[in-house]
Amino acid sequence: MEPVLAIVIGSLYAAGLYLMMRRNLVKLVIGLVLLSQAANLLIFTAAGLRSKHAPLVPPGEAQPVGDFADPLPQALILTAIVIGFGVIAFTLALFHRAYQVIGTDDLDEMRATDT
Amino acid sequence: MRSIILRSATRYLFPIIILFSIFLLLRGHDEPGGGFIGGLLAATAFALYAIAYDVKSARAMLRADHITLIGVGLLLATGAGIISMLVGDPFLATQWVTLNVPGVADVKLGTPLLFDIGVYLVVVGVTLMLVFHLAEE
Amino acid sequence: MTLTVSFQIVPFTAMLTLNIFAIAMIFAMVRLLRGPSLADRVVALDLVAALAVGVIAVYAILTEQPMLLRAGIVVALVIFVGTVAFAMYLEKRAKP
Amino acid sequence: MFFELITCFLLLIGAIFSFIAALGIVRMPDLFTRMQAAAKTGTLGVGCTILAVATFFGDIGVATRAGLVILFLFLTSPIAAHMIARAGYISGVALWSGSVTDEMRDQYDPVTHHLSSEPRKKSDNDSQMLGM
Amino acid sequence: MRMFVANLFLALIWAMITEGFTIGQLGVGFVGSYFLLWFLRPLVGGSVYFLKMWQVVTFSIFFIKELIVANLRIAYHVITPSSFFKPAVLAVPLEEMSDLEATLLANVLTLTPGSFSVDLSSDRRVLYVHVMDADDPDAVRQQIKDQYEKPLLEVLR
Amino acid sequence: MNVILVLPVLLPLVCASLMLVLWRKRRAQRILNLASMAGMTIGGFVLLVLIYCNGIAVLEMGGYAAPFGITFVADLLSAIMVTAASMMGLVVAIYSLTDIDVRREAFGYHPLLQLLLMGVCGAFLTGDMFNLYVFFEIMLMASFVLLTLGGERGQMEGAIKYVTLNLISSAMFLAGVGILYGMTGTLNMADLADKVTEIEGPLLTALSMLFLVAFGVKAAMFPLFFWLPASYHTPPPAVTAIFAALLTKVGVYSLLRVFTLIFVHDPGTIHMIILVAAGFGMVCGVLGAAAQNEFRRILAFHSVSQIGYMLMGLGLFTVLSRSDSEETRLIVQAALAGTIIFVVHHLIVKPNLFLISGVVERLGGTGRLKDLGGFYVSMPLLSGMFIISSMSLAGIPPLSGFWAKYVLVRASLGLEHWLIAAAALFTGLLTLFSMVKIWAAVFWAPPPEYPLLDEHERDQAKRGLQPMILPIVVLAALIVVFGFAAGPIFDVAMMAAAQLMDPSQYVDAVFPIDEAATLNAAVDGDTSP
Amino acid sequence: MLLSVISGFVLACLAPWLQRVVGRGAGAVLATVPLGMFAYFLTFIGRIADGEVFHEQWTWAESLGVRLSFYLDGLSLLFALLITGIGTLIIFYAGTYLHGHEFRGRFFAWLIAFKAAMLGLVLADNIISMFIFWELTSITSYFLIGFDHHRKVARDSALQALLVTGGGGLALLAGLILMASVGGSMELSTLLNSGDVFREHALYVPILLLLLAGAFTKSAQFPFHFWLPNAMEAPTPVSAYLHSSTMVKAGIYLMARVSPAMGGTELWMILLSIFGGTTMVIGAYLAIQQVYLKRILAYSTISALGVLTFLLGLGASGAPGDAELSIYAAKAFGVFLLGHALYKATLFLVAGTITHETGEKDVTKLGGLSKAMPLTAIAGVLAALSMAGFPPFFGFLGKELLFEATLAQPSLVGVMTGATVITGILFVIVSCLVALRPFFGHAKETPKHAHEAPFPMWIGPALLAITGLLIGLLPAALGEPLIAPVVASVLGLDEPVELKLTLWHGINAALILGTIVLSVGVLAYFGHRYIMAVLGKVDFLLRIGPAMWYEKALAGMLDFASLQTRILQSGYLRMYLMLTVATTVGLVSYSLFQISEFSIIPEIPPTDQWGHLLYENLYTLIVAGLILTGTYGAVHSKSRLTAIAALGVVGYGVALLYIIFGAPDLAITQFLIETLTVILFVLVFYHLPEFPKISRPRERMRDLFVSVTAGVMMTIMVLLATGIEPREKVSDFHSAHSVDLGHGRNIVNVILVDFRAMDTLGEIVVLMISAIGVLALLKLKSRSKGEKV
Ligand code: NA
Ligand code: NA
Repeated sequence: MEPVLAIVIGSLYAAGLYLMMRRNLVKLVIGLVLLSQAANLLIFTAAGLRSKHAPLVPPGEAQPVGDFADPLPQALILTAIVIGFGVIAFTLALFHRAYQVIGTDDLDEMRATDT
Repeated sequence: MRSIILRSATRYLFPIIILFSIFLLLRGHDEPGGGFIGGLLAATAFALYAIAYDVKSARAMLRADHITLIGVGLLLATGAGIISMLVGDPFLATQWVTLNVPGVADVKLGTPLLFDIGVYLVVVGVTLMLVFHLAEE
Repeated sequence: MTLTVSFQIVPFTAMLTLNIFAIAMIFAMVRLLRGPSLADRVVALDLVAALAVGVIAVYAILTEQPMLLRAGIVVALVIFVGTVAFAMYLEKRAKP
Repeated sequence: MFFELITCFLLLIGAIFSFIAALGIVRMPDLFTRMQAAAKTGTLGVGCTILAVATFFGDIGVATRAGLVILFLFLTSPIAAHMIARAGYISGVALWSGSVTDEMRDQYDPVTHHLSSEPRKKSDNDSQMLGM
Repeated sequence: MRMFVANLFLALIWAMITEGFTIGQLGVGFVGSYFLLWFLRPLVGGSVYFLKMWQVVTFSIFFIKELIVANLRIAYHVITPSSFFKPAVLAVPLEEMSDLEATLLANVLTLTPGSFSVDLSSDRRVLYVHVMDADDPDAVRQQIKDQYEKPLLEVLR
Repeated sequence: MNVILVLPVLLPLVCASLMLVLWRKRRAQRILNLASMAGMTIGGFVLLVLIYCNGIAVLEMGGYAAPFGITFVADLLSAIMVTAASMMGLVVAIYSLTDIDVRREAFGYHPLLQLLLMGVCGAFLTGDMFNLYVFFEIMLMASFVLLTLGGERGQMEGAIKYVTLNLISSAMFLAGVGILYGMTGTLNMADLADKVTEIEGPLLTALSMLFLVAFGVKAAMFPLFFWLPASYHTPPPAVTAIFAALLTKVGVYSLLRVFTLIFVHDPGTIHMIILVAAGFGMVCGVLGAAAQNEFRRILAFHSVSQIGYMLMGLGLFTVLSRSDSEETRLIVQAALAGTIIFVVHHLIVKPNLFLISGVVERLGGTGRLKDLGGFYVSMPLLSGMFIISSMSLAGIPPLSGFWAKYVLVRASLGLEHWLIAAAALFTGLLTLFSMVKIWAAVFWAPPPEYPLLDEHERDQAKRGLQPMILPIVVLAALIVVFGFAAGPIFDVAMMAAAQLMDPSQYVDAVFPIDEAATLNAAVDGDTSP
Repeated sequence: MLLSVISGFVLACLAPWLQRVVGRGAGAVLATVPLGMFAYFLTFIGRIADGEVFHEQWTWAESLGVRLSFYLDGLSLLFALLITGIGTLIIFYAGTYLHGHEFRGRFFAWLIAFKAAMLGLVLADNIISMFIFWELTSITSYFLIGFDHHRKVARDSALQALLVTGGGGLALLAGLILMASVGGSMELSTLLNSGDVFREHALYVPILLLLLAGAFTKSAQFPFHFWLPNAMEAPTPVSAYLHSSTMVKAGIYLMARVSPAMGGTELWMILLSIFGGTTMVIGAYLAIQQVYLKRILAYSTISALGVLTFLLGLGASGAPGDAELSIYAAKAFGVFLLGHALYKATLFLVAGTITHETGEKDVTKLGGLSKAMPLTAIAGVLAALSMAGFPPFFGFLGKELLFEATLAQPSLVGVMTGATVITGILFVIVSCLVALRPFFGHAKETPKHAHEAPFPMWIGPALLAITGLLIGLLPAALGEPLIAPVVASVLGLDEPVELKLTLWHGINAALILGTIVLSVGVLAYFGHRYIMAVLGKVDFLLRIGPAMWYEKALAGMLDFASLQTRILQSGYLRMYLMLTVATTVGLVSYSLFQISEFSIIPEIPPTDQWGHLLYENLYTLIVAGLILTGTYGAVHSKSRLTAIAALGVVGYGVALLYIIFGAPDLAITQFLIETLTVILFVLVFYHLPEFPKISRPRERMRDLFVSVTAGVMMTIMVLLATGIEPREKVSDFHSAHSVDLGHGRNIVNVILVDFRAMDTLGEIVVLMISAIGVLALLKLKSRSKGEKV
């Protein structure tokens, strides 16, 4: 299944990046969301999809039984998801505010600080 | 939202979700769940409340100020780590106490629970701060 | 019938069901992309979520992990909040 | 064995209803008829599947949790349907041309969010509505 | 009394979700939900929790039957060409009832044959319902009142 | 070690949490802020001394042995960075007393500053790849908020670019970490140093490119620097100053760390890429600055070119084989030391210039050069401080910048990298040009005919200026001291460079040889933490 | 020696304070210090003349090879004497010249700092400390030249001087570093002994060019001479000091200093004599075209610097040909150096006094001042005579030796002598212009009524002029002890040389040439107006001169800078993103292409397993399809809410993948986050407008290409990662010890709150910051619109 997921990840990256390169604030943030999904899925896949069973120790056992998914990438992704959520929330508020202050959602019109 | 149906549904769904979120928080160490998931779920309940009624009543329901909630949560989580330093262990080394509660079971209490509660509070506080403030715009 | 037969019938049905659910999701996806109104899309999204609960349930059977139901509970409890949010948006937008 | 057959049966029922819901959402002519399909059929289809989980594991704990899922599903999905329908209606989604009647037309006041119970004869009683 | 019922109800839910279902868990759940209800005072005041169990059971059976019928009918509609159904939005006048009752009625209607609730009028006197077969609107209205509204109110009161 | 190693992270965290609880108590927040920064600075110095005396220090968080838990590792470079960062935090905290207005204070300026420091120090200390990502995010998030705090138009525009580009880089970092874990099954940097050797060279190079870009964006390396000139000049000067001090440095630090510890298999390719980026960065940045006409924009663009200098040392670094002579070894070591010196020098000088620009903007009402003037007459002390700082930035001896530049140029000449040396020298000249441009326009030129601030506003602005001047004077003094103490500083930098050049020191500190048995036992499940 | 240098810097720091305390007499007070140093250095003359050299060493940055080491030999002693001696007079002079000036304190600070730097430069033995002092002279002179900073001209001239000399300085640094690495030492005294090592080293040419770049810019050799006249914007004492004996002579000093090591090659001789020769002719030619006193002197200074460079080119140890020749040139160099310093300082000061007293600087508007200011006039005339080369002044001696040196050359005698003769004639004209024109003839109206200058302002020039005369009269007694060690230094000889300086050494070619030059020069002075008219027609030389190139280069650099910045820093975020992504793709794929064995294409299973595989994985494929469809919807949709809905589907799909591959925690979190994200999106998007269609198709195609390439790259990376299965994973430990160490059965949660709790702590901090950020963004409104951006 890894090749399929790899293609999904690649597509998510491509779509996310493409959206971010538009002129529009909203597309930018949607692209960001896709990008963060892509990154999470990448961690998940790169570590290997070794089982369909959750990394849980059955009651009464001292160690997990049978094959089970690698728990560490899951913990990493959980952290990354939550961080991503915070970032997206902030970005949304930023864009909201930027739209209020600047009066446009066209990124091409936001060049005053560069030149 | 002025939907009567939504409002009355919210009145019975809200406590259920909160209860479930606390359950997820407490059971998260053994089964899927934990501070994040619980916190997010609780926050969703409040968000629902804010949508069905309004932000003001949702705030009133929360009682505590978000910022304080976050601060306390952060202090709890950090404190859970500092406790071990008082014993001479490294930061965030977990400490466990087993309490025997008659009739229930041996309850193991550990700093990870404290930590998770801190996480829960921070997540609730933060998410609500985001939702409420954006909703008020 | 022996145990082995019965052992295979459930996984087979589950697999079949799982695939049907998945295809149903794609159908819902068609509506989501077609619209025409936002409400139509939201209905489709809501259906995808509901089907996701179904998928989780079937998968719990397939892999014999009953604790996956917990995910189902959360989805059942929570997804509609998103739908409500969409509805709120639609209503607010409808203001004259 | 019996429970396994029940499980299979429930699973298949669930699959079929869910599939019909999805088909309905594609085929039905307007928002409301689509929702007729999605809101019920989807709920029942998924509900059956969850019941199948309960019968499959045959464990009381699992069963209660399955019951909870169904309960929550039945509690929330009508609400969601209501919300979308209401929002769709308010935002001006047109009924299918084959619809017989629409008794809710002009009953909603977008300013006060008031939904009247009296059939409105005149369309110029906004001021009266505002006063309420 | 009312609070006690609510409390017990929550405790039960607690015991159900924690798979052990022991007396101990029930006790923990009771204490926990006691505090929860205390916390939710502004919300739960004035609600009715006492349910007549046998009415619940009868209605539930009826409800499940209707649910299946509804689904079959929709399935029929989905598969057949659209000319066979005549949808409409109807205004169904309601008895005097509480918000919760109206909500439950609306939900039940949504989950049962060929109808779902679009909205409740602000004064709770009319429920607007979308139905699939509205050849005779008044008959549909009456059917809704007889088959759903009345038994549901009996269960709840 | 238990306390002192975690202090730079823990102290700001606790203080920030307390500040949240004391959200409306402005005075308490200020005091807490200063106290925390002072504590961190002291802690940083203690750490530095300890590391200097005892070698690399390691703290296993949660008591879990190295590759399994998260490990904090402080080598000399980390300790230097932590100390310098804390010191800058303190200095900026003092400056902020006047520069940051009440509104910003009411919306969390103080806790944000604390958390920025926490993120930065954490990034310097952590020995775990994913944990580094987390600290990066803390730092970034805090910088996002500090950048937008105030909500003015320029801030918004700058922030959008800053945020977006940094998020892209974070996504790449995350991807890199994920792939690295997939290939090696570990996240601990020391463990990675060991495990990556099993990966095919070009593949590892490809992977390292993800890190290069991810850290390169944070470090504002050419051609990934766009966010910096777009955003640095938009927030209040205190914020710009702390940004200039810390943000890019973390990127440079991370580059130094991973490209001396983990990705050392193919220095030919990687370091040539870095060297090219360094060269172009220097020239493009300094040319960009030459084209600017606003105080802080000039300074911002210069950062790009100075990042080039910092990367130059890393680019010159090569993994030495046994056949290399002692002389070559020393030159390479000096190149790394040059980078370290440059980082520390820049960490002091650039913020000071931003702080000065803050005073100028406050009194002049603008940062545009053509609307400023007369400060040489009206503010002689400030002028002196500017001369010291700007001349140091331009690499005029005997100030700090000269030594940094000298060491790097000498190393590049020693390794016969003529072009990069020429670029470095040329950049120095243009830097001087820009600094003199500011000097001539702001300090020498007569005051503008129609000042933007009237008498009253000017008097208003002049009130409470001491907390702004004091840090400037302190930093200028540091610059001078740095210049005269160049010898000892170079010695320390050489020690730090020696540690970087010999990754086994780092690895051995994380996995002590005599504890190898314990480690194996831990895997088998015999020990508890 | 250290003390003499350091005390200068300390004094500089104290000067503003002293100025405030002492007030009027500050100049006199401050002048005592350099006077003391002058006296101190005088004591060395005897021993240096005996061939002794003095070393002094202080540690500084030992590991960097930098020491505060000093080295006193003939060359540095002469310079040290000039710096301190003339410095004393200048400071004394300036005290009065700038009397009442608002910033006299700062002026003294810079001037004294400059003096200290200059002293350090000529005394330094360590090359880096020499460079440090070198740069300090550039910087301090910048502040001196731009001292009248309220005038734009002054600021620009200062900048010009700084850029030219600073640029040369950087070349010098490179040259010095290379020199040190070739010679294996950081000490000049050591390096100078290994001349053959340098001359035969592969790096000889670059080193020489770099050093000369430093020296030529500093000493205003053609084509870098243009900054020097502009530097006349400085107050006159500064000009007098910088251009007679110090700043500009630093380059000369450098060349003289390194000549034992670097000199004597063909290249050295050619470069120095060509550049020096050109400079001396052009400088002198330009001098007589000027009308302002100080500019005339400035150009003549350039010319003199050319002469000195020219002489250094001719005289250096190891030169091809006769050693005697080298000594001739070196002797001429030493004499000319001293002579020039004395008379040029005098003339500058006199010019300053004239302008100070009359308020007029145009020489054509001055005349007959000898009556009003006789003492100044005497000093001026004495100095001018020395400059023109009249016996018995020291300048005469210099000129004689110059002619002798050129005449003695084995080749190109004609060209060289011609150049010196022309320069000599022009020098005479210049002398007449600056000393005869203002003082004699009939008096003219001036803006201020002229009076004799106060004592501090005439004593300096007078002393200097008289010194020039005295040394001229007694060359063997006064000149030789100074000059002979200089010659030894320049030629790198250990033993002092016999010089035999005499005013009269019979009638020879040099004397005849000298006489011709003098008479032609005096005649030419009287025909000055006509010559000028003729020369005015070939004036284009000035206009296309290097000054124009400087302007053009500066403007071009700035144009290029803004062009480059407009392209790179265009302000378009999408360009930035595109470039960033393209860079990544470029770097990664460059590395990937080097992989020899590409094993990313997964093994294709045998066909008979396909059905089974499809059966096993169909749902995963469909979920993947769901995600792709959702992604397509998010990219393609015209409405943002549709995009959000599509995004929701992507989220649900990913959550299902998490379920499928055993990550229920992730799935739950993903569902929750998805819901909350939708809420946030809806809340925010409510206020934002719908998508306008604004991207151009070509840009879209480009972006599509870049992003798809990036996607492909990521796919490949993931495949590569999944292709490698690590032998052991740290998570094995986590799984094994979740229960006994972590007391929990959910391994993911145990990792989160126990094994890797630090991550989690960090993560809630991130969340918290984002909450503060949102709060601040939404609640903290800008004070007013249109405020500073
Ligand atoms: Na892998
Ligand atoms: Na793998």
